Amino acid sequence: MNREKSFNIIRTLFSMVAAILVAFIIIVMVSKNPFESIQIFLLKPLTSKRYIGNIIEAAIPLIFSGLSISLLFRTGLFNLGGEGVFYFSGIIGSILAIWLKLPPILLPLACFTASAIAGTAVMLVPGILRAKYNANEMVTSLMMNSIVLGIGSYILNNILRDPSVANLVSYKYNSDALLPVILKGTRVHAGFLIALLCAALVYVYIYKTRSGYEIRVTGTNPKFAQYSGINVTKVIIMVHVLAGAIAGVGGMVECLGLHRRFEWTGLPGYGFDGCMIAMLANNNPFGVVGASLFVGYLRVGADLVNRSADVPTEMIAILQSLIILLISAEKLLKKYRQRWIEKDVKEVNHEVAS
Amino acid sequence: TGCSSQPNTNDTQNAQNTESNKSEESTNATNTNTENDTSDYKVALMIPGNLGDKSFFDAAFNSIELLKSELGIQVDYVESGSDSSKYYSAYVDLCEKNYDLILTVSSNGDDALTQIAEEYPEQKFINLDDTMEEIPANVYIISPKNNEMCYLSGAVAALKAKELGENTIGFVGGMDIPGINEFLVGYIEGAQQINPDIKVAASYVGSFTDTAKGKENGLLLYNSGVSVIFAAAGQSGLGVIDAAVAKEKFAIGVDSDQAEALKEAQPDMANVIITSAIKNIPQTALMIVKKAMADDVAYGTKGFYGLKDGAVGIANNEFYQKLLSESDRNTVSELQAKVVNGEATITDTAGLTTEQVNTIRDAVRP
Amino acid sequence: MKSLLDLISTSDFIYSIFRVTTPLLFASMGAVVSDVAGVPNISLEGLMLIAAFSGMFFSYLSQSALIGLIMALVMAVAFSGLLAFFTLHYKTNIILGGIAINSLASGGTIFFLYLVAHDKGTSISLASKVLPTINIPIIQDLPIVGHIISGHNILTYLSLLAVLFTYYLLKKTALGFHIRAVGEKKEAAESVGINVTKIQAIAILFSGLMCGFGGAFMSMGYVSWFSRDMISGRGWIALAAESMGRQTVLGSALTSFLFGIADALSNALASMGYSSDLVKTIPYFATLIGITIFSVRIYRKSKKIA
Amino acid sequence: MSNYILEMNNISKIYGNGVVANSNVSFNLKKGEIHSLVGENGSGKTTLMKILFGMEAPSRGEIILNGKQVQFSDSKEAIKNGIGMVHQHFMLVESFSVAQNIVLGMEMKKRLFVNEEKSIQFTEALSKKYNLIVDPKEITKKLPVGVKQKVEILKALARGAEILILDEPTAVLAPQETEQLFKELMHLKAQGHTIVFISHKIPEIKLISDRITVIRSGKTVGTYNASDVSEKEISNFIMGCEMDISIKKNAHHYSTNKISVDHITYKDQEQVQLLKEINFGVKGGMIFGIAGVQGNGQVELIDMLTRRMPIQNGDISFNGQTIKEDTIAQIRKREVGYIPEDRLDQGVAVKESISDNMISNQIYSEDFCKHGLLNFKKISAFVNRNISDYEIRCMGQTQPIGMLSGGNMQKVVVARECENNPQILIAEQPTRGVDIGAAHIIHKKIIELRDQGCAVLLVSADLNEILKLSDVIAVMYEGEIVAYYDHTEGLNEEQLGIHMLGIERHTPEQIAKAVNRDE
Ligand SMILES: Nc1ncnc2c1ncn2[C@@H]1O[C@H](COP(=O)(O)OP(=O)(O)OP(=O)(O)O)[C@@H](O)[C@H]1O
Ligand SMILES: Nc1ncnc2c1ncn2[C@@H]1O[C@H](COP(=O)(O)OP(=O)(O)OP(=O)(O)O)[C@@H](O)[C@H]1O
Ligand SMILES: [Mg+2]
Ligand SMILES: [Mg+2]
Repeated sequence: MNREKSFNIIRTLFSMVAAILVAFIIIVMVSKNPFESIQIFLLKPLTSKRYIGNIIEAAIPLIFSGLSISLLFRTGLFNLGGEGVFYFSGIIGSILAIWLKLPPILLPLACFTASAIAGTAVMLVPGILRAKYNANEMVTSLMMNSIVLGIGSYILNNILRDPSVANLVSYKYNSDALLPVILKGTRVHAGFLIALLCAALVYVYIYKTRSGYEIRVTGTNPKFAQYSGINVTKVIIMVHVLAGAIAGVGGMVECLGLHRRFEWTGLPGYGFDGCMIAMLANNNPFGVVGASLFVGYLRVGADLVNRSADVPTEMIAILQSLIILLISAEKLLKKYRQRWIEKDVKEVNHEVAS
Repeated sequence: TGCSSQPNTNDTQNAQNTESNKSEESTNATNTNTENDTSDYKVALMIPGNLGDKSFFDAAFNSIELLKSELGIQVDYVESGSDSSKYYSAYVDLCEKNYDLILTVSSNGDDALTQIAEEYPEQKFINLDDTMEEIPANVYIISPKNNEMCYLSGAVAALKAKELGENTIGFVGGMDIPGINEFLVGYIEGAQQINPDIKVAASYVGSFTDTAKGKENGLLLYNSGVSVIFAAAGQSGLGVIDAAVAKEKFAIGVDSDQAEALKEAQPDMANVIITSAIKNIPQTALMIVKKAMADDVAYGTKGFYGLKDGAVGIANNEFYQKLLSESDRNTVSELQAKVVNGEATITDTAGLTTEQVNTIRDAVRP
Repeated sequence: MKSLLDLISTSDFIYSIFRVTTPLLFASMGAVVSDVAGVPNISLEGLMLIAAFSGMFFSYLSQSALIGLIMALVMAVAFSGLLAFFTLHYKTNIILGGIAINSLASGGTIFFLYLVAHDKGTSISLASKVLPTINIPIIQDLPIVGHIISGHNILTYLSLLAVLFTYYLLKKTALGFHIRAVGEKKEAAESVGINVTKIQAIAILFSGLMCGFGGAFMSMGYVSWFSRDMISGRGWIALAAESMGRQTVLGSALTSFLFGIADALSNALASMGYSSDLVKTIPYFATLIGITIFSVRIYRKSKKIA
Repeated sequence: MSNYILEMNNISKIYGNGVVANSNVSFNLKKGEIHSLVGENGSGKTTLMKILFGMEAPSRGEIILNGKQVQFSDSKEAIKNGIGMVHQHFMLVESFSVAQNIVLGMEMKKRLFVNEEKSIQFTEALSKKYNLIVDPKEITKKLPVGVKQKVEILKALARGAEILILDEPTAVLAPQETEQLFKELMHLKAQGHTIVFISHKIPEIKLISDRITVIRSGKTVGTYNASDVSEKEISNFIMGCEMDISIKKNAHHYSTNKISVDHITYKDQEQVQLLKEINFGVKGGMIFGIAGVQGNGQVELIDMLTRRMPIQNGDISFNGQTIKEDTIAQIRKREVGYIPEDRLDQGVAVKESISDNMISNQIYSEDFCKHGLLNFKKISAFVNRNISDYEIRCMGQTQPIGMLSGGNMQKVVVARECENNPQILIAEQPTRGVDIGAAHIIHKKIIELRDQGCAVLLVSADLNEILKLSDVIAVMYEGEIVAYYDHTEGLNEEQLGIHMLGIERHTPEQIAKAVNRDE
């Protein structure tokens, strides 16, 4: 493992610790009995099976969006469309989950397929525009978010909406579609396994396959990729397809895992979370899992403080934005990094000398 | 408010927990003969949403103080935000703390409630405002007859319009959803009692939080010549009231007595609110908790509570007095009497289909 | 549909367009300047939210609309400064930085709203101040025109001035030249001793200032309180307007107005019982198509040479 | 005390990534002289000047300007102190007009606004004064390089530059433009300006400069009066002559024609003719050298050969098959190796490992990648072999290549392009910025390939590299082949130089020989 890598890890740890410290500061400022609150925030999430379950529940969607975004980031694409994909694929999948008649295993699979396709379709718009015409994917994907939200809520209002319920939700899902709980006494559902599977697959894909290689190379230097005979256009489209499919499945998993009907009335925010996760993980698939669990832990902690003490949940937003700022801060702690790299260069020369 | 009262409730909570852990069965015992000592009767309120909606979450929150003062019992609450995936965990937390009764409000948490009710069959739940269909055996549902209070609001609006020599009244809903259209239907029918061929201009903000858009909707209706608007749109409704101020027109509030709530901070807004269609959630809560303590709640069923039970009504306050003429107010109370002793015929809005709503709505569209 | 026509042909409707467009104008001007300087600021939404909250809160504390406005500007600029610090000094990616500021704003404002008003919805319980509306002496008496042009909130007029200001800033002033130079070729600016970091910081702070005005308008003009997420995507629309306007001041201003009209239209339609879900997407669709056409044209051009 | 207006003493510079660009370099200027700074690529010339111009901070050393010690934290201060720099790569805002570029950062104001008329008048006056004629209103994008060069110089002079640094100004100029530039420099010198002139072209250095300072891999070799040293001596100082880098090259065995270029012409957007009627062919076992001043069409030619650029007119074929319709990938399939001019730009992916960088052209080959899965056994064996063969200094094949020095980076590139036994090798500046040892290894490799029957097209600005390696040599000038030698015996740099500067042309018949058809 080289300095560059270990440096990134240190910067990540630094950011995590900083986030927790800031949490302390906030709690101390607003809480009537800070110490109890801090205790709740830090320890309570780990005290019971159920809370640990909550952490995992919270992590599941983050893993999916994290994986999706990390693929895009790796290719040097700033596509923020995960947001819309989660929502829209949820809608499309829900249509099947409500009306399709299939045996237990097959029905969820069908839903996932549908949502994956929907996700891909949504992602492909910025994807193709970028790959073929070099249109700024950041803007186009943001546009797509709002567009699919509009279309989605139109579908929800006019097709899926359950009139017997006072607020805007879809009909109940066919119970065969729901994902089974895999940990007694919690709500950790099969989606977690799917998430882990995805992470593993993405890992193999990125580091062991040709097209993964193409993605990595294109990400670090597209000119070099082109020069080497890699079809960059194809790679970019490919990445968008994968990212769309993963985020799409993620959206559906969240719906079928934790809800009994489609309940999002706006963009769920997982897309932007994904950016944070991808950065925490430095785009490493297994890192994504870890990062998601960490953020899940923070959130459950914040929820508990909010529920059983007097600190509003929204504290979490402050922590998260801090994490993003710190981790993506290239130049943070750069002095130490400098020293290291210089040291390396010297080492090399020594080895040569001897 | 909740914030300041929290810490000590926390302390007592923990005390309670440790104690009750010491003697499980003793607490079960006390459940049977609660009347004699109410002090250790513990109620929790689970709020599946955010406080500050100036609507029924706040209304529900207000019942806490009432219960404490009237019954001298301990009431804790949990605000679990708008992310419905968190409700279940919130419920489990409460169930683990073995309260005698868990209150909740609104249909947001229905699915979580159904699930938890099955998992904790011993635990009793009451939803203070819901329309749930399949009701678990240990859950009691109160569904206020919203259309009755809106019926009166409609009458009020129509009377005001008549006084101004107009033939159209307005309605701004948060979203085009059953929960809101229920209000609309009652509103229309009430108005028709005063003026059979009244027109009702209905508009939906498309969001319960975009107050600016709410104001735009209000302004558009007022500009189109409407003088009274019934704002059933949560936060966005505030926008409508603001529009009324800007255009020197009138509005009717919803859920809680908004004129009362606004009169200190925003007097000029309070001054345009003729009345508000209120759900008297605190009263309902008091009524039902009393029953619960006396063990005569028919769990597993749903009870409809209307004007008769004082569960719903319209705000009768200084502004109402000021903004609506003596005679008109009398007409309203007569109408109210009719409703109470069941002479008035009001469409039952429970499970009204989208088509039915559309026909009713289009019939009166200007 | 006829009723729609006479609804939108009223002077009230046209009047409302200005009101709806005001925050978009401010924000899109901020977007233009930061983008031209090569540091696209996507945290407009968040900065406006922060400004809206601060404006409400401080005008409530001081009971002075002016102080409220000033503090709204100060806070928005301060947070854009935070963004500038991280992106320029610590080299945080500007897009990620923008995302961070947005999430900070959406959560943070509610957090503090709760602390000051014990309320996570609106600040209605705090009697905050609003900025005055202005009646233009002679014009206000003109039959229709007066009704359309006069009697707007002071910030609405200011937003129009902001467009002119930004235009001259970029086109005619030294600073403008430096901003453009930095955005187009850093090294060139550096080589003549222009401090790139400083210029880009100025650009980001300027976008913060604009968002300050936009946000203040939302809570101190449009309505008289703060409510959670009250910007409701206006920041993103402004961003759309800017890229649709192709980073030009006038282009962005024009598109902002088009989007303002679209929004006013969607309100009008809603008030006639049409679902606004789809209408709401008009600006975004327009932008998407605009960008597509534009990039395809560029692409074709570059092909031709070959 | 000293008669120097500027002294840079014992300057050292260590870059963030550990590159020692300068170590104890000393450099000084006399008023009104033209002082050349020479050294091979990467030897630290630009770095030294960037330090003088305040763009890089020296790690050690002192700068004394007019007797006072100075320290420039940024170029603004350097400019204030009468130092101006024309950079190796243009630093112009393309969308601005000439005038706007020239006054950038020192705009004259009319109240709040910039006074455009003033800047135009100012520019006109300036260009008259130094007879560097430019049109102030013209948009910079549209200007030919020669004029851009002028604008750059005016930019510096406009800021009152007494000391004017020109970093490789002639690299992009056609000979006439160079002559023109030299006239202008003399004129400046006459007006009392002091000029630092950086270039790789020894003849012109000898021609223009009063004194010459040579640096080699970051250290000063010495400073000489131009009149006291011959061109040969200068190049020896630059190369470090003692070292024997002669390679034995056995007689060539040409096989069949593998590259043939027919009637290639090319016009760019502004309809400037960059390539005229290029015809030549390369046989297996032949090293075909293309000499020429940078910017005489070599880049465009290579871009067409490697399909980075479409073929407008004419045709190119490899092994008798046209490549007109090929994609880069298809070119790669034709067993073509390509060593690019600029490694950092397209030669490597700096963040990825050495191993990843060494296989990029073979991932589509069966033995490195079966059914889309990379075969790591084979790959690492291949990579390790190359690391030892090419003496690549690194901490193992997983080290990110960005950490290597340029020379070692270049070795990775060369290994990649040479080790999947190509039929055709296109080598563009293969040893730029590479130390002599590394260059030696690379040269040996190229010759080895040639002996195995590979057709090598060698494009280099470095004449003795051309002379040393090539079997045949063509000289390009203004997008044309102006000379062709089918042997290199008795050929020397001067002779080639004459063609490169367009002074002497071969007859069409002679040039036609370049086609090398199979008879
Ligand atoms: N910003 C930088 N960071 C790290 N290393 C650098 C940087 N700039 C230059 N170098 C390295 O420092 C050394 C000196 O570079 P410099 O540009 O001064 O060489 P040069 O003499 O100008 O070469 P050339 O003749 O090609 O212009 C080279 O090895 C180069 O790779
Ligand atoms: N312009 C530049 N910007 C950043 N890094 C650079 C630049 N030029 C070179 N480097 C880095 O400087 C390091 C050394 O490159 P350089 O060309 O100086 O090698 P070198 O000192 O010439 O060694 P060698 O004698 O082996 O060529 C490499 O890591 C290279 O990536
Ligand atoms: Mg150089
Ligand atoms: Mg070198």
